[in-house]
Amino acid sequence: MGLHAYLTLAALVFAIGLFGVLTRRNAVGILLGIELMLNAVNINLVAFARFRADVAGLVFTLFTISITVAEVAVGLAIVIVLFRVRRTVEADRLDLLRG
Amino acid sequence: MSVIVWLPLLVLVLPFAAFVLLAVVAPLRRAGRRAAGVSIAAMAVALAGALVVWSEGFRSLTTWAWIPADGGPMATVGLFVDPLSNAMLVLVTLVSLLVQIYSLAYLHDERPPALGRYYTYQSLFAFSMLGLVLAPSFVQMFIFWELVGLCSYLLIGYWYDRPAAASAAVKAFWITKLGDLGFIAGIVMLWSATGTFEFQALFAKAQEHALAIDGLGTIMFLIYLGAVGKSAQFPLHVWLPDAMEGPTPVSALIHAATMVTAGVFMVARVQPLFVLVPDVLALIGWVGAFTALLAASMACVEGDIKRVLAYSTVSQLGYMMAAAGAGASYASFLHLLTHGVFKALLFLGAGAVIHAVGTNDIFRMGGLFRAMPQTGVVFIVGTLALAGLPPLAGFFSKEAILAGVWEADLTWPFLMLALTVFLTAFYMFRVVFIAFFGRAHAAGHPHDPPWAMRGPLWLLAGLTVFVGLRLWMGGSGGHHGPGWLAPFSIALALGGIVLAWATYRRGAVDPARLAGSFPLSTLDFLARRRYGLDALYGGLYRGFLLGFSRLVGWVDRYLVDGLLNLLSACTLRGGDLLRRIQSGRAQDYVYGVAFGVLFLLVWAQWWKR
Amino acid sequence: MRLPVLSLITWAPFVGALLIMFTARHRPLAVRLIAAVTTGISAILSLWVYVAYDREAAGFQFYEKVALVPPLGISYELGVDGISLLMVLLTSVIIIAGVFASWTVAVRSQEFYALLLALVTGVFGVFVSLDLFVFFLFYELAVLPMYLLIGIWGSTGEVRPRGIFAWAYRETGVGTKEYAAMKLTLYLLFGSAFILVGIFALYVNAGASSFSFLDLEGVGFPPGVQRWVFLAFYVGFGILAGIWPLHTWSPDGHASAPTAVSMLHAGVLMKLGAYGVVRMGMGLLPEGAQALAWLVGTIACINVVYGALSAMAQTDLKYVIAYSSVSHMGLVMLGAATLTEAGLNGSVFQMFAHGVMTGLFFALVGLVYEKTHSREIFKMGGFGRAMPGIATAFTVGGLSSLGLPATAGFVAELLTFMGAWRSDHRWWLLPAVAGTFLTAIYVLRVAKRIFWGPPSPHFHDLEDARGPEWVALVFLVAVLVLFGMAPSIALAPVDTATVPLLSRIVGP
Amino acid sequence: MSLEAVMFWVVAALLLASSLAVVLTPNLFHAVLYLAAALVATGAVFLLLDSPFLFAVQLLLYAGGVVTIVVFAIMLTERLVGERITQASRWVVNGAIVAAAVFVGIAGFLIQAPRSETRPALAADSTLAIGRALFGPWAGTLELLAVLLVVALLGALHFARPED
Amino acid sequence: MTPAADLVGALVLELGLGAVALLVFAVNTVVPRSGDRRVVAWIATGGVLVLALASFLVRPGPAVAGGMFVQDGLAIFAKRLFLSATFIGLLASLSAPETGRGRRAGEYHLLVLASLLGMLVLASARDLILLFVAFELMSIPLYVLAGFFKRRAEAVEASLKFFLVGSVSSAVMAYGLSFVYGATGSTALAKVAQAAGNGHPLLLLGLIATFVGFAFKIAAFPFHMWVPDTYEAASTPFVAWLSVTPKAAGFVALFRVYFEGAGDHAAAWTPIAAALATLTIVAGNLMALPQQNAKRLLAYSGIAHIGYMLVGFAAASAAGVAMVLFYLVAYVFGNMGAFLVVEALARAEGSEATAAFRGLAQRSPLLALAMLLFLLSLGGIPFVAGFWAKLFVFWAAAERGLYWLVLVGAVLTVVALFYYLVVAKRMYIEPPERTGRVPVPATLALAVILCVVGVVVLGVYPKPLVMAALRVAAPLF
Repeated sequence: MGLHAYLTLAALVFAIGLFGVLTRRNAVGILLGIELMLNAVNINLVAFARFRADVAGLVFTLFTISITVAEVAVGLAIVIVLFRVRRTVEADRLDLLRG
Repeated sequence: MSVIVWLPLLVLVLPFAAFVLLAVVAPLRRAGRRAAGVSIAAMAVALAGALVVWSEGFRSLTTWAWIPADGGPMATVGLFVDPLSNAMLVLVTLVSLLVQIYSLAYLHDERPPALGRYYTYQSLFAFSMLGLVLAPSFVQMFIFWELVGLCSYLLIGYWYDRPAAASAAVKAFWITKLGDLGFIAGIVMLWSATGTFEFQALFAKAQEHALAIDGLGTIMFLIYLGAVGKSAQFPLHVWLPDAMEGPTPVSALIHAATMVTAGVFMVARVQPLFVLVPDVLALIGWVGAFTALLAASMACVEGDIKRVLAYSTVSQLGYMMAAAGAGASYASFLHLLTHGVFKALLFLGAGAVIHAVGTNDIFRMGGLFRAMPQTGVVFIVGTLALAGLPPLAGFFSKEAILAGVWEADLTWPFLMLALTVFLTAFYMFRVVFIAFFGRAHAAGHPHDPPWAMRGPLWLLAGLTVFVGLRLWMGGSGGHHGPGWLAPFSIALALGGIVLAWATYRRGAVDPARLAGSFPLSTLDFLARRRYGLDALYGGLYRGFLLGFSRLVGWVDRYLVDGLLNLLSACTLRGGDLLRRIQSGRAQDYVYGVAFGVLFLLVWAQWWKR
Repeated sequence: MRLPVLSLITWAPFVGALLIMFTARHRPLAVRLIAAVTTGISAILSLWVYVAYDREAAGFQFYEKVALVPPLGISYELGVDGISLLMVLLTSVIIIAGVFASWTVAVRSQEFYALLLALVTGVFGVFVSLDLFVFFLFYELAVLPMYLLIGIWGSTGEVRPRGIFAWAYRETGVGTKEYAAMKLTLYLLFGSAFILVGIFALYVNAGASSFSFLDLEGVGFPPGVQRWVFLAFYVGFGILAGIWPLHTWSPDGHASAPTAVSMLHAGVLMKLGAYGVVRMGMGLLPEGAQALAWLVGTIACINVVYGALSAMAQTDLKYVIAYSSVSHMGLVMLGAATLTEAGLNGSVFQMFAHGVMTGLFFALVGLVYEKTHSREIFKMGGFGRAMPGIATAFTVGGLSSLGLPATAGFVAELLTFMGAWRSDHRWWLLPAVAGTFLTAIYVLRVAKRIFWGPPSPHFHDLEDARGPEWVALVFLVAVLVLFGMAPSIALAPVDTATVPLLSRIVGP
Repeated sequence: MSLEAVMFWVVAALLLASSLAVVLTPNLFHAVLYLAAALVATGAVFLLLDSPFLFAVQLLLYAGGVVTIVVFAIMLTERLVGERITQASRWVVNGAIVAAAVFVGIAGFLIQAPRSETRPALAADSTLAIGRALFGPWAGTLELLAVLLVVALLGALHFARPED
Repeated sequence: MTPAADLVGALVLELGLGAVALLVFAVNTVVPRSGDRRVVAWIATGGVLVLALASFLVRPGPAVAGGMFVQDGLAIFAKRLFLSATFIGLLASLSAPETGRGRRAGEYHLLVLASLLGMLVLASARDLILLFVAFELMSIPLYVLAGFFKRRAEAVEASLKFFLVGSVSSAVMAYGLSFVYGATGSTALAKVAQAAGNGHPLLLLGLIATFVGFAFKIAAFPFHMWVPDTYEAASTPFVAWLSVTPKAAGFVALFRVYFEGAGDHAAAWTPIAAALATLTIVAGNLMALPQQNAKRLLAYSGIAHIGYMLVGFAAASAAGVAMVLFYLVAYVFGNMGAFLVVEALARAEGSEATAAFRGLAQRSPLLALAMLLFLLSLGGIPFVAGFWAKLFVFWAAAERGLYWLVLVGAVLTVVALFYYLVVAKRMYIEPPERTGRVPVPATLALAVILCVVGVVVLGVYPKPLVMAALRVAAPLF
């Protein structure tokens, strides 16, 4: 299969992730969307690395994966504390700040 | 600097010095009579100087650069001394002096500061008038032309807290200004065509026919407009009667003897240019004659002694203009001088009467001849002169005018003027018979005025006679009209007198019936309403000008500025709307990002090619 | 090393402002004295410059230059020619008068004078700076303090929201002093945006990386650039010069501003706009100027008549004066647009004349307001008896504004007329002349209304001007008459500057 | 159609299906499980791209780590809420349109790109190469990553630690 | 010089910062639970100050770590900026109860320092991976810091929004970076610059997607939406810092990725930058108009300022870069100063509404004057830094013939002045509601004074800084 197949696949996953971010009400749900988007990034990187027979892409993937983990950790922590103070994790109920 | 320059200059500067002194040194001005002393002294010296200049017949032309420019000055000021100006110098200084002396008594119960103000204005006026007379160029003439207008404005409004006086002053300024617009425009056009304002240069060009400018007619007409305003020619004559709100001596000086004749003087001064445009000259003649007749007719129905005199002034100015229009500038100038003398006399006489009686209304006077004989005598002398009976000054000058107009075969103007002779005699004697010989019903005991007023009266009366005799002896210089002319005009004058006598003294004719009979009735109706001209101007001013201005004001405030406010208001509203996208929901913010991405992607695709 | 006179003139007031700010706290008299002294220094120096200016040599003199940002070619470069000479003189005349006229400011006078002096520095700076960038810098400095000056010490008139845009009026709160201040400031800064673009356009097109007027003067810009840059300058400076229809800030602003500020603003800053058009527009963009003269002149004609008519319609004294400024600025622009020696001289002279006369007017209005606490013309009447001095001064000012000879106004108008008829658009003469007549009507009407007639019942125990106020009045009247009688004092140097300027535009 | 192609289509189908399930299922728990599935599928894609090492990392870090954390979080919040977390979606259509548009936007560039069908031969063992790279040129970066992780931990701690 | 020495020489600031962080960490652990943690704050602040001063001794060196990390003029310029700004920010937060001496002071400062470390590296990064990691290291602590007051509902909400928008953007960015890598086959920025010539569609796509990440960081419209909420909710000294330093870092990274070595191809970015600049200027200024909360007002005005900097970016020339750098410095002082004054007032009045400024001039004239100076600087008025900043970017844009852009910017400055002047009006024109001067803690006062000095000095004598900026920007092209 050609490079474009993988790239297209990644693009689709990316779009789906974006869709999730846009439509989910629950903060955790949104997080999952973001996960998908980053996942698409990984697919891209690995695909490019393979088709250029270059290791940098793989290293890059490693870094993105770990950064993703960190982000998720922070994000979930925020969700939890948010839940503590607001008793909800519905992202679109948060409009104390607006305008 | 030779005497022929500095002496006229001195004559010019003295009143100015007096003015500056009074204007700057407030205590002196507030002292009142002392201020008067200063001003009068200055005038006396000036008169002496003027007499010398006149009798020696100085001629000189001196100019100084006034507005510098790259290639030589753009405009100059200076002195233009020649017989014309010399005669005017004498007239102006003389009358001013007499009037100032006269005013001393006439205004004796004014507050000192007010009196000081009066004499400050008087000095300024004298200066301005002299400057006008001596002007070597259009610019200088215009400068002083405006200044005399200013003085007239200030002096008419001397009693500024009288509403009537205030509006009269403003009216006078506006209407004369209207004429001056033409004047300034005209001289500017003339300048841009010829590159100079100076009379001599222009006359020289006129001599060698180098003045064949297209539209010279228009230019000269515009210049003439200035004279129309200043010399109260139809249709801009309406301000002069109202100007009578000022103190009587002022009327005598400014609105009879000197300022109002500036127009005539100007036309006489630039005769060489006017002769190049015969049509304009003809127009001047026609307008002059018509003005004379019109004013006379209004004078016949006027009950206010000063206004009668004012109308007669307008009428006489009409004569002068007619003469100038007929090319008889000599005659017009002669009449200017004589009229200056006897009209001043009449006004001062009227002033004495008013001073004594405390009213302007001739019907509230009567039997004054017995009460104040001296005033009566001099007033009658003046009246006769104005009516144009020999051997008084008025006769000769007026006859010269009639002759001039006849010879220029302006037949219709001639007839109008002739009719005016009759009317003049009539309305003047109407005043005399009613005021001096009518049944006395004046409150209190009017009596002759103090010498400070009597002196000038007698002096002027004497002059009237003397000048008349002098002209008789000297064969009134220049040319006579056809032989029948003199008797004809005398007859007309006598006719007028007789009618007045029959109507107002003898009672043979009932004035009411006279006015009631058909052709006269309409005239009477119109004349009493000043032929609706004042109403017309008032309507234009109030209805058109103020109305339009209010419209413009509204447009500016609510449309032009409105658009601006609209813009700013929309900006504010826009900000308010735009912040709505800041909904506060996280997903919407992500939408923001998504749209941003889209925008960038599309935009990139778009500009890539 | 020669004394940097121009810098001294420019910065002396600023030093004064600093002194006032930091030394004169709670000492009102000290404040006023410092102000008087520092502005006095500027005035004396500018007078000296005026006398010492070499009219034979002409050109820019008293030259100073210090590099500010060399890579961009920005430098602090000063110099005066015949035109700026007169403007500097005007500025010092007005500010002196202004300092004395506002002697009686009570509230927060320390800040007032500090800001006023800062403002003056800006004005001086604009007139003397030869570097477009520094010019712009001073320009902004001259505009900004206006906001606080009007906002704090201004007076609020009232404008009824009417017409089709009534809601917009309610939105913006028309009539209040805050509104006026905001409007004026923002409008002028809006204009400065165009100026900025113009300046940059010149800088870039010139290629010689320099903002110096002298360098750019030499460059012949392509006609297209000249046109649109001239247009930009015209709009930018025109707003400040109050050209129709961008003038509406001026009535509101001047009406709401405190006396000295109105004096300075109407008297000097509006001139600054005209000066900009002449110096930058015509000086740097001859072809552009020639191509667009018709526009400038025609709009100027509208200004003249429209302003006069609007003035006639006002019932608020300050608004009358403000609109008269709009009308007269029209004459200024008209004179410049004629592109003739007479017209341009007239225009510059009109700047001076109108500056002084309108300064006088606003000083008087300020006095009247201070004594009557009213600006309503139709409530006034018969003040002449109570305040003869003010009445006289007002009359003189009025006469000058309607172009009565022996006042500066006449010379200016005469020259403008001459220029107008010599220009390519002779008909300009008509509105110009009509304008003077309309002026005569509203000025005399107002004078009569206020000072003549029977005393008004609304006011009691009024008094004439006092002490320091006299200084302002007498001084301004004197200047007005002096320059009216001996115009060559001003015109001789001006001519040395205008002739070369014109020769670049229309050829010798 | 080669085996590899078949594999690809299968994996791709799985991946897309599970991804869609992640963003569509109303039940958060299921969503997380589908995510795990999607991640595994991604790992499979890595395998198809001959990088087993990354497949392992993917499995451990993601399917292991991430999912566990998420589940923990959900448990946590759920315990607090006390009822099963169901989540609705908002404006699905708008979201779909925008997401689709973005995809089109990206695809617009992809189709312009030159295609490269052939895979170059691999140099030895990619895992070894990765190790070399990590502790060669990217050593500094790795350090920085360590800091990043510590900081993230610190932050998470700051939030997660109960009120004091 | 040995490579190792080179490495140390290049990394000295980063290493120093690490040391400070460790010290803070250590001290924080030894301080008893309930003890006063002011010492921690002081150590952090002092350390940053030392580093800031040290940064003025650092000299450019060769690229190290295989060209991944370079300590060139631009990097040093940026690092001085970051460190100084951070110092001011920490100085201001010293007197704040929670962050200054509260129990969490340790975390607070550690997070700030970590983020700062990210910025420092970012400024020198010449490798995509390093760039990305540094970028994330800079961002992630900010999410936490935004919600640092975890008891405040708004704070946490803001934190979540910040996090969501942020991580989505960084996901897009990573996606973009993946394409950049794919298109160039290398993670070295130098390669990217070379490849930029042959407009490879994937490279273009990648760079555009990457741009999103930066656009989010510098808060360009429409990626700005996290800004107002975050600024409003977070602690003011932190916001003051947040509003300038990360943005500066973002711009530096932008220059590195898009311009360095790109030469003439850099001009290719003009259309996008110009478009974004226009949008950002207009939106920022308009949305600021109706704001009643001082911090929100400043937030939107800050967005507008980013627009003006993008004008300089759109010039895509050495001059443009230099002028943006100058603008950043001016913006640091002006904007931080304004925020700090708000902080001072909020401490005294307990209100962050613009109404709190009423009559400030009569109450404490100096504070009012300082605020006025900051506002004028932000508004771009002569004799304060902001004036030159605006003019310089305009000049750079005009030099590239972007007159329309200059006009738009200049005209909207007028709108900006409207809301600045409204604040000025409240301070100077309106009467005070309360009397008595506003108390300002010494450290905060010092911070404000520093900003005033910066604003005024730059306003009066911009020459040296301009020269420096031009010098460091020149080698990029």
